[in-house]
Amino acid sequence: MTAKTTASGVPYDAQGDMADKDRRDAAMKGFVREFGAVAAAHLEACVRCGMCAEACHFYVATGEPAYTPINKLQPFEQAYHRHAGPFAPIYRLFGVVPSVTLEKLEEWERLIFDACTLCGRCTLACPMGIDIAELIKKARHGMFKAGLIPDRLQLMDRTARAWGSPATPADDFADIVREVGEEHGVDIKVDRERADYLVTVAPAELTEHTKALADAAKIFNKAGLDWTYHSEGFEASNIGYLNGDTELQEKMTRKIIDCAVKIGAHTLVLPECGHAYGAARWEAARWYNDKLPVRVIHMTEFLQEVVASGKIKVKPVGQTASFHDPCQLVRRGGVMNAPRDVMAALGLEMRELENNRALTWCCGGGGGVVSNTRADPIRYKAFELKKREVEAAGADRFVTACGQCRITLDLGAKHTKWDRKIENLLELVADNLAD
Amino acid sequence: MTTQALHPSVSPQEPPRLTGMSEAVLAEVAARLAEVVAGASVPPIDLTAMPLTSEDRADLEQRLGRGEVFATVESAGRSQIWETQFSGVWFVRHFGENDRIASECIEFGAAPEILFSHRADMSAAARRLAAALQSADAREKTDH
Amino acid sequence: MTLLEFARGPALQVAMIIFVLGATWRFFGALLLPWRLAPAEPRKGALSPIAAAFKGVVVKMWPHKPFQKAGMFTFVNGYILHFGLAIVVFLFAPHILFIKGLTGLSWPALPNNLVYTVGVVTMASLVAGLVHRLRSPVLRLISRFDDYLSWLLTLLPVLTGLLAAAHLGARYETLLAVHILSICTFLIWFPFGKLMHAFMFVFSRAMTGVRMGQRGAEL
Amino acid sequence: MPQAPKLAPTLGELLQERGVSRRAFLKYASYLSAVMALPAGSASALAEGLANARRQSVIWLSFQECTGCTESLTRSFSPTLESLIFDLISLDYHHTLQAASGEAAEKAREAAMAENKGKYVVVVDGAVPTKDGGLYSTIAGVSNLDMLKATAKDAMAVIAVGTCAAFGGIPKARPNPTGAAAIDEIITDKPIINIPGCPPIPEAMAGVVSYLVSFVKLPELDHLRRPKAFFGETIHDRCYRRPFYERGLFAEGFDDAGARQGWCLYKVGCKGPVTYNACATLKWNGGVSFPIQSGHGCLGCSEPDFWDQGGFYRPLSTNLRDMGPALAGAALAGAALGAGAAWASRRHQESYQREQNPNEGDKK
Repeated sequence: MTAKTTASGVPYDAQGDMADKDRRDAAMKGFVREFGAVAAAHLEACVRCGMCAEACHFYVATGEPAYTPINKLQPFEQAYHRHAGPFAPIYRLFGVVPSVTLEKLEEWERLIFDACTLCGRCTLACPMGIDIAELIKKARHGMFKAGLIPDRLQLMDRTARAWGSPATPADDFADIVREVGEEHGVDIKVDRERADYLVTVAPAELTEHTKALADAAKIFNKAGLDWTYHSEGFEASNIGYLNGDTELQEKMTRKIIDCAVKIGAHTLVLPECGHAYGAARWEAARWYNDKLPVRVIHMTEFLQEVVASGKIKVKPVGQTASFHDPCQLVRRGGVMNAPRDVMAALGLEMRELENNRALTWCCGGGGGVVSNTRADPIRYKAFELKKREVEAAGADRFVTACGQCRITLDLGAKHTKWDRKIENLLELVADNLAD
Repeated sequence: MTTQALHPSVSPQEPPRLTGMSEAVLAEVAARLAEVVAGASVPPIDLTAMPLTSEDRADLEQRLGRGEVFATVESAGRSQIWETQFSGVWFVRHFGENDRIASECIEFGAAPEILFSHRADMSAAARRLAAALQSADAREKTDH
Repeated sequence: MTLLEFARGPALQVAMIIFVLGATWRFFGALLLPWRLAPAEPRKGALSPIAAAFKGVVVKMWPHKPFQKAGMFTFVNGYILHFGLAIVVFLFAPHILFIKGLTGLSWPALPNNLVYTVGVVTMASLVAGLVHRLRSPVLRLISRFDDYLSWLLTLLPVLTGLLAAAHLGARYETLLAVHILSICTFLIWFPFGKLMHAFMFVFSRAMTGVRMGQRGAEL
Repeated sequence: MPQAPKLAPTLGELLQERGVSRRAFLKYASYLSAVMALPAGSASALAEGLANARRQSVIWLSFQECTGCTESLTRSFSPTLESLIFDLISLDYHHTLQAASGEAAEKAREAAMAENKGKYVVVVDGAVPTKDGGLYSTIAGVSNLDMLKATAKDAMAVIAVGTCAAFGGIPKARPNPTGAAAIDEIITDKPIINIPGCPPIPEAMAGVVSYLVSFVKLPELDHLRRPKAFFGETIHDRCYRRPFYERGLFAEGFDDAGARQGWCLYKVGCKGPVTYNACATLKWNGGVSFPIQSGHGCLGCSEPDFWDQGGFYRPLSTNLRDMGPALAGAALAGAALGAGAAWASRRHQESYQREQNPNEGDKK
């Protein structure tokens, strides 16, 4: 796995030892599978107005025209017109639209993976309603099939395939959880054969922020609910969803949902993770051909539920706070009021960031970008946008509801020697439970 | 006989009748008259084919007014010529059959060309007059 | 056959056939691809798909606040251009008669002088759009042959229409013929380039509307 | 200038004898220079030219026609100004107007041709049938085609009067059974002036002949060989109803309120915008009126193929052909092609799917 560069000097990674032609063909086949009516309607509607550029944190932070969202789709679009669009046979026959070259795919790897967090702000800006973020996610499917993704992401992919989690083997899960319970003095339920709630976790909670496991347990216990963690379905983060590895995405999705069904849970609670929500709440039904057999909610939604229903009581914190809206949860997920309701219950006075709710700036690390060290320089530039807004809001506390956002913001703060603590809503609630 | 005959009204509601054309023609008249005063000889302004409404024509005629000379020429139909209230600016109007205006123009100078007798006509007239006198003489002689 | 007869006759006929054929071809070719709609359980209280589709179409008519500053020119100029074109194309008496001859439908026209003025404004907006495109590094990067050709083929009918109205440059029937021929090229190109957004934008917006509406997210 | 050796008197001398003064020339000249929009001040030059010219020999040939052109010409020639035209020319041959008939008439034509070889003017009204050797119209056993060729051979110029002679006119209208052709399709080696119109404006005919006689050259012509003086502007350009057009006020029918108020006739098929003629300024019947003034749109009769322009009452902006069925067919074909393309695309996707996941059958 040595870093390669294209003829024009753009770094890229390539996995596997496919011949050039096979690699290109694999990408094309991967692309072609994605061209349904929705993608087609989007690709047919672009008028090249450039409005999406101004929505993208990477473009705005760097001024680099290549980061214009629609530009990141170029090979995907070209493949559509050559291989799947209405005039594809004619375009092929007369060579109107040339084949996508491998060189081009290699060059675009950086734009499709490093320079896009799938945050979907561009979708909101597009006057034609083109869901660019969704199309880039589809483009990643083809790139993955061709073995053209950043090595760092590929590494996580392999880990997740082997362990069922990019953080830890499933065999170790129960032990980790029990240890955390002992450490924090919380009764953690794990591997129960039956429970109403199956609670899942995110990788960061198994490594850096293990306290979150205890925090969730504390709240579930306090609310007197019938719940459990489970070794057969614990990992809610879905690296397949980010990498364009649909096979892995399905596997990861089925693991948690099938587990929930197996233990007779009525609700699957996702951890504080953004893309887990996109994968399990909005895309999982793809593999069940119907509505899911279980209710899927995000930890934030759960917190809102138990606070609103009075199952738990919280102490007022009595400070000001800003909230960073995680893209996949808020902009792409539709969970807009839940975090604010919970913060209101905590007595926090909201100091909204200038761009908030659906219009929030991405933390800069979503879509796998935070794990992709190659993207560090632009990620830090994008972080500045968020930092500026947080400083302008001037609140006492800075809260978010996604582990990935938190890690990205922490890294950014460390990099810029910014003295701000980034907190998670779950932790805030758990620390302020009233007796 | 009015100019109305050239532009009979089709309807009680035609578009604005005064189009500003008369104003433009008057400006042109002033410019050409100034040239004449400076000693140049200037061509006439032909009104026949101009898109003037009957109101435009009346306005133009009224504003040019009548001067000291008015003449009628009877040659291949009638013609009316008058000097406007502006000396050196002449209004020349030729009639065709049924007293229809055949052509109409504004001429500049001491007098319009049509008022002058042509040399060919004068020599013909001289011949005619001489011949007439001769035959009168002859009659007188035979009478004696 | 005079140029005008050619323009009004075979040229227009061929152009309209290509336009209808190409546009329906592209329309069905795109929309008959597999519909993979996520069957996820909609958020409680989410809009119905139809309402969400409609909302998608409407909401996208004006930019969200954070995009207004950078996108104001694009939006305002876009509106001037599109309204201008709509007025010139659909509210000019001779055009209405053309449409009436084709479809039997008719509606009141605007005074021609007003339409000429709108035509000039539309031209100005097109020129401004091109200047903007050429000056912006982003737009230069993402623009393709299609963008410039579509621009030109949109400009030409407006320009030749104005010239015909003003009788400038040639005899009226030549100008009229050139105007009709420029419309022919516009119609012929329409299905193959980005002009097709005139039909596709509704579906693009509606589909994002449905996807986001189901999630209770903003559009 | 064809100065005949001492023989014939000049027009000036000729008319002098009849007591017509030079003022009459001047008046006629100023009238002509007005209608022909000659450069300002050319009236006296024109008058001098006319006075010093000899009578022009004119041979008038009538072919596939309705005699409307001759009617138009003669109707305007009541005494006074325009009557001068007959003094300017020696009409040596004209079916309708000459006294002689039969062999005597043909003799007169031949005599005029011999006497004025290279100097006479041929005026033609009517189109010439060319199909089947031109047998569809003959005069004294000679086909029009042959007579035209023979007569034009030694002519100074040919004037095609009326739309039939100028452009083929109604005889040439689809399906043109006689193979009718315009004069300039047959005579290609002589100066030709077209004075189209169905019929042409009398002043246009008289003006062109006078111009030819006095200046002995062709007036300025447009690309269809029409004198620009009469055909330089459209009816629409000079129409007194033009302001209604600009204001968007149109008669929708011939008996509606708009029609009664004299609104623009564009919507009821007026071809004024593409018709070059002087009707709107010179008008008809001694300046009484012209079609638009009488409430009917212009038919475009002075334009080529005016009969085949899709209907007198169809607005100018409508397309020439009924495109409904063609467009419906195109829509169906487009839908079918689109569906075919989508189907091919779907098959592609399915085969890739199978290739990728050979064990999975039924996933979308």
